[in-house]
Amino acid sequence: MTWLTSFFGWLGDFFGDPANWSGTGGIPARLLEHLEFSALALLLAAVIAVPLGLLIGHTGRGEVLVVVTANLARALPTLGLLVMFVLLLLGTASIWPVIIPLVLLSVPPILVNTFEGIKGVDPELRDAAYGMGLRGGQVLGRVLVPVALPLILLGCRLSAIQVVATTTVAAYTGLGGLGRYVIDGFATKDYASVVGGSVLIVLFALVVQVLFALAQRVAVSPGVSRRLKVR
Amino acid sequence: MGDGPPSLWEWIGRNWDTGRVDSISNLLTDHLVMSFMPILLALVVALPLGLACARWRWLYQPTSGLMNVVYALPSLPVFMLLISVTGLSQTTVIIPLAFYGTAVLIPAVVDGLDSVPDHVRQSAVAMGFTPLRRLLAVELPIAVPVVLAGLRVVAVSSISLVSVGALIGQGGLGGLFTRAYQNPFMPPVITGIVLIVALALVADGLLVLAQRLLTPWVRARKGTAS
Amino acid sequence: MITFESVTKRYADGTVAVDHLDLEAPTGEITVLVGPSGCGKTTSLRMINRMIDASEGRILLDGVPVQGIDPPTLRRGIGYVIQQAGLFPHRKIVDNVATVPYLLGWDRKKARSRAMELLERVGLDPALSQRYPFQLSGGQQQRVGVARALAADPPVLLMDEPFSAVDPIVRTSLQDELLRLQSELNKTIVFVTHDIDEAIKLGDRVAVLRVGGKLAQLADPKTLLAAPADDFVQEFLGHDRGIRRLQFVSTEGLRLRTDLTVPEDSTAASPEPWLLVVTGDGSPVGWRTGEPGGELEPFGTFRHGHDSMRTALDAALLSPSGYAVALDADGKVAGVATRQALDEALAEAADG
Amino acid sequence: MITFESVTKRYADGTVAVDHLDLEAPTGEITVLVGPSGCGKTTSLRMINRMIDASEGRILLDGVPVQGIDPPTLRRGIGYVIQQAGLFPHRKIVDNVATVPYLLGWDRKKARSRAMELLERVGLDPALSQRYPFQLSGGQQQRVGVARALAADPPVLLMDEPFSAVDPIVRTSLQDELLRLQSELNKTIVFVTHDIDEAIKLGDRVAVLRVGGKLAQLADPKTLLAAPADDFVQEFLGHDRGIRRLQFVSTEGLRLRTDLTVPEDSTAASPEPWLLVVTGDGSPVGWRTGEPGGELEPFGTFRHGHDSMRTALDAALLSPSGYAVALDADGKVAGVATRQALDEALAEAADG
Amino acid sequence: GGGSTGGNPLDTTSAAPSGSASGGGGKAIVGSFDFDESVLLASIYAQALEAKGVQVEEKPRIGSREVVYDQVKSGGLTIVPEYNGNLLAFVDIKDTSVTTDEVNAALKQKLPAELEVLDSSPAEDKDSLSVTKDTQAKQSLTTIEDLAKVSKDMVLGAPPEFKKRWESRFKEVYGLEFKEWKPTGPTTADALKDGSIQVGNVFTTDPKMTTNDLVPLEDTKNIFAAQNVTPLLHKASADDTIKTTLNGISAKLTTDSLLQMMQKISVNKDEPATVAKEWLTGNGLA
Ligand SMILES: Nc1ncnc2c1ncn2[C@@H]1O[C@H](COP(=O)(O)OP(=O)(O)OP(=O)(O)O)[C@@H](O)[C@H]1O
Ligand SMILES: Nc1ncnc2c1ncn2[C@@H]1O[C@H](COP(=O)(O)OP(=O)(O)OP(=O)(O)O)[C@@H](O)[C@H]1O
Ligand SMILES: [Mg+2]
Ligand SMILES: [Mg+2]
Repeated sequence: MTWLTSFFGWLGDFFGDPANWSGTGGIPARLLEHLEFSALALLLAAVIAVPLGLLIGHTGRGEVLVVVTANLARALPTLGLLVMFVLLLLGTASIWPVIIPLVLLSVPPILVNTFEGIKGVDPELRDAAYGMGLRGGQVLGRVLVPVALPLILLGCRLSAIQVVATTTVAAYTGLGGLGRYVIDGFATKDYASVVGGSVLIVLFALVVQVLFALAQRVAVSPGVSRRLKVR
Repeated sequence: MGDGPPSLWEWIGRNWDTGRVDSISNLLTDHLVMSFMPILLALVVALPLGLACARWRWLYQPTSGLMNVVYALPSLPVFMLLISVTGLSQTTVIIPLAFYGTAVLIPAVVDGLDSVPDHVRQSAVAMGFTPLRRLLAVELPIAVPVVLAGLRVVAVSSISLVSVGALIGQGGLGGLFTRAYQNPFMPPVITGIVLIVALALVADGLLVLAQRLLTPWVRARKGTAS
Repeated sequence: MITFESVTKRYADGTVAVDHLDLEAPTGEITVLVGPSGCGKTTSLRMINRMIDASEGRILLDGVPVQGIDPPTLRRGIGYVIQQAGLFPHRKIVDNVATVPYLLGWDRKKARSRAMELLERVGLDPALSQRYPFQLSGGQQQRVGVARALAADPPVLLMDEPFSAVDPIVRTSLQDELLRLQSELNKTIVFVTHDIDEAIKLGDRVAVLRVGGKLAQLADPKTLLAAPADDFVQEFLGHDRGIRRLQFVSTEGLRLRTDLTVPEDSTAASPEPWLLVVTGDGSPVGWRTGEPGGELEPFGTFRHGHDSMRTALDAALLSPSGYAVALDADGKVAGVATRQALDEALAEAADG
Repeated sequence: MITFESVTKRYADGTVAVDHLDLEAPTGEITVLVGPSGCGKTTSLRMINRMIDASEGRILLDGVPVQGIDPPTLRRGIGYVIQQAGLFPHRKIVDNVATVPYLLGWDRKKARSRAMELLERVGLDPALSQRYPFQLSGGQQQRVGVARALAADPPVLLMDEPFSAVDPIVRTSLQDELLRLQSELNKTIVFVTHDIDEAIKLGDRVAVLRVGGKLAQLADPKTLLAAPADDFVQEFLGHDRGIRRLQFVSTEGLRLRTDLTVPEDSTAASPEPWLLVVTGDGSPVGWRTGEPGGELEPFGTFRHGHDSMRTALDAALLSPSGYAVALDADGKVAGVATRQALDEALAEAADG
Repeated sequence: GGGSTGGNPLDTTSAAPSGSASGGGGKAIVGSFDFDESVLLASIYAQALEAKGVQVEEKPRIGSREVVYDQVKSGGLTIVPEYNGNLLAFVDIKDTSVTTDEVNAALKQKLPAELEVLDSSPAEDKDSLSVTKDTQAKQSLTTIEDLAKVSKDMVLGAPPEFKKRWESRFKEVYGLEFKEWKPTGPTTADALKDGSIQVGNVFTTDPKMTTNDLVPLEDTKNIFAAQNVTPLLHKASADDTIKTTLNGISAKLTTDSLLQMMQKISVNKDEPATVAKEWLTGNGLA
């Protein structure tokens, strides 16, 4: 297990270096950047995909679109898309060439899960809602969304996982965030930085997972998650 | 050689098969190897683990929890961390992808076995199947559609994820992306994306085909049932 | 009163689900739509609250065409109960029941207290109100479904096979509960089922539909059993039609003999072939022949005036005497219906 | 012969599913286990082929304790049919049926031809043999399930609610088919159901279990209806027990009057209150009173000697005359059973 | 970081060499790094050797130095076009040699026995700090030293890792402090042109130097080490034909000609092999 001791050695080097804890290249700043980019991309993706998914799931129109995007999305190589957008929008000198593909990649999981969630709601339930005199919007908002929420959140979680990972890769094209440690460390043969950065990103991803699990607990009605014990 | 950059087709024509390792055809081969190996490994690992989880239920909860964690790990950092163990080799890309694949396949195997209706399992027992024979002749064949559905996900994402390996010099067709980024030029990017997507779709198509051949009882469902 | 005036429903794919249906569901009565699968029962029902719009013809609610009413508004005034109850899984029972009151803008407290009142009315423990639907059994969920439909006190109730997903014993109790409720509330109920027994048990009027959405017969249950309009209806009614008819014949007029009972300790002989041995407080013990001694024979009972002739006949067939034991409301022997008395009553019933 | 000797099953969680059960299922007969949900029917059945092992007591198969037999070997010699048929979705019908023969190492051709033979025997079109299970209706699947259980010609057949998932009409035909098959094959059948009517229809002997896995009564169906052992059994038997008993009473001995029929064109008056109008070729048309003219009244029929007294009684109750029309095997009027004749027959039945 | 604990997998030979030592049989295997210029140089070597009748196999774009170096060392590769400064930094990160001679002297000393470098060519591909001609005129800048006065108001664009490598050195040696370090990578030259950065780290052979009107500021304090194109050999598998041929190439290769060739590759997207062939023919080497 010699690599294990070296591993902790690298970690010690990275986290023990005070230079890594301050300034624009410091861990707090990088962490914040990573969070910023990821959150921005995820938010944009959610703003696009959730309403679209709700609409498609509720009206049943445009299903084919969803299915096709879902299939294609998984096949699209992240790095290729990043490079393509950076080249296409060359010179704009902003974060958008990177944010756009991030958003593009994270739309499909949210879209598909939202759509599937809404579509998958028991038709009887939909029926009962209409039968009681709820209007279309009320049916969607008061019944379908709460019931489909676990899937919608799952979609967001999958997207978040993807965004965190892709933000890391995007450092290759100059984006900030924790990926910097990894990419720069690799380029400058500073493996301590690579290891430290990687561990940070992994932790970040896990925290995101946990946060979504918590969000799920808080947001989803116990009647839907069936969390309460059946007495 | 004319002036100005070559068109997409010209570029592809010149680089398709130069007989050197950086030719597109070579990258394609590398890409295939690096995406196929994880799929195979994932299958080999997930099948017994999935069977074990289905057999000993208490295993499933912790296993799937762990797999959830594995699935959430961003690929690049994992590649990087693995370099210290496996060096800058294809193995470094293959191992994490195999883990992702396993993370997807274990639940697929368990779900697949769960998809065997209890009454079918019971009647197999009642007819005098021994446990092993029941697994092989009844449960696994019935689990095939669900397992294959998982395998499709694994294949497609494996194929597209390999390209990230380009950042450590092992990305198969992903190499086209880094090359095009260093020397800004669209055709390699387009070629790379299209080939990867095409590869994914072909793999997907083959698996669908395999499913049809392996499970005629599922295919016929959509046909005339009268 | 709900009125179908030559209503036709043609679906987009050309299926004619309902074909020129004329029907009236009188106010305060239960009208049951019954028929084989696919005969258009659900379609007919859902045209009333405009979940489906009729292709031709008109449906009137107390003389007002429903076509002219904004669907959500219309629906809030019509209770709707469906098979799996269709409860909102994300809401507690009390909020499920209060759904329509909330929609109507009642204040929360009032809506909830109304909901609690209704839960009790449909026979549910108020403690269940804080649960979520998945924590209830199928039968309990179905009761909640009924309570929810009643929440805003709508005059009309539409019920689409509400009890078909629960087991036979629970179903029976739900049916009884519905009849009890209806006796208190007098709603105009349209009830869909494919179970003819349920239709006969619940319906004030039963409409038998045939596939293609045509009305085969509309009658009260007794008439239906007595005079099926055609072979289709007859076959649909199934076996034992004669015996089942007796269910609608009261035992009130059944002539009882009160001279055939003897106390347990009596050893007197009698010219009567059969005597009913009765305890001191009037409970039946068994039949003995005119000659005292020997084993007591089994007997069958019915509640005089309350049970139907079907029960009386069954009671008679349970004992070798062929006589049925009539009990009063307290379970004491009120008399004995002899074979002759039964025959007379049956003959009368067949005539009427 | 299958013998339960004081068999008890206690599950790991402490539930006692079967409690000191003593039972014999005689060779060549259908023994039905019936009882409410959870009373241990399935558990009892599965202990026979060792899908579940008994906690205490012994189960003997023709005197040999099953505990001593290797389960797969034991099971290959016992047919097993369950509710959802349990067909293998990935195998064609013919291969489904041939499963046990394959397991026993028969050669493929022989196994298949045996399968084809059985499919025909259970009333299925051989063309279906090349389909997959999902391409069959529920009733057809159930037949395949029976064929599969019979494939290796096992002397014993265990059936766990085999017909409870199909609709009532198909269920009836499956029951009839089973009775027909059994009359040819004479298997030792243990049949589980929670439907008392099915138990009474199919069982040579019926074992009623109560929750907790205790035997409440073991008797032939007629005895069961006539003399339920206790209140539990009586309640479980349900209503109409007296009427249902008549199902076991033949109409063979029923006295018929042949002097009450008149041709369609007859206008003769008669002192008889009711006369049956009959066509030239002997089909009944309706009742008229002794006085000619007026509407013909409806009538009910039964097949003399074939149908039970229950049917005859129902037929009588369908007409105002109170007389039942007896038909012969060709559907021609064989005579008329008057109320008196019926009363006599019923009294006799109650005595016997 | 100190990098004191454990071996650095990016810097040592901890990674198992994947090439087989197949150098025998007189076949020369020419490898290159995974960027165009290296591929071009390798192609020049390969084609020249072929013209001399040497049997050659090309393995372009093998990867980064860590991989390539190992392969040469193990004999999996015979030749790779190196840059002497970077090679030295790789072999010994602490060496501070700067000029071509210093670097080559240090290399000769520090390379392991299996390896040898041939003559360095005058052609250099060096890091630089460049500005547009406009900026140069306005701020009257010619050397990096001049930059120190104005750097606090300037944005520096460079590959992302540049900051990590140079920030403190710049401050130490030239007293440079920039307003911002912008990660620009291959788009640095364009960013200079469109003004989103004022100073850029552009390679001296980047064709955009000319197309975008850029000028490198003079590195008066020799902070950027010499980066002469220098063939690195696996000693045992290289014969005299190979050595003389490669030395012949190095003699003729200049920064200018490299710049022109790279121009064709970067702008026209010509294939490195074609460009190499043209140059060889033009110089009578093939
Ligand atoms: N949306 C639709 N489009 C086309 N045909 C339909 C649609 N809904 C119902 N049908 C058809 O209309 C006919 C009547 O359907 P309906 O649901 O009213 O029958 P039902 O009597 O309620 O049957 P069940 O007892 O099975 O519930 C059926 O033939 C059905 O297939
Ligand atoms: N594996 C088990 N572990 C614990 N208890 C069990 C198990 N299987 C069955 N039981 C319990 O044993 C009792 C008898 O079950 P069994 O399945 O034999 O009933 P059943 O008569 O077949 O009922 P049903 O009519 O619902 O099929 C029930 O109380 C049931 O809950
Ligand atoms: Mg319906
Ligand atoms: Mg059972």
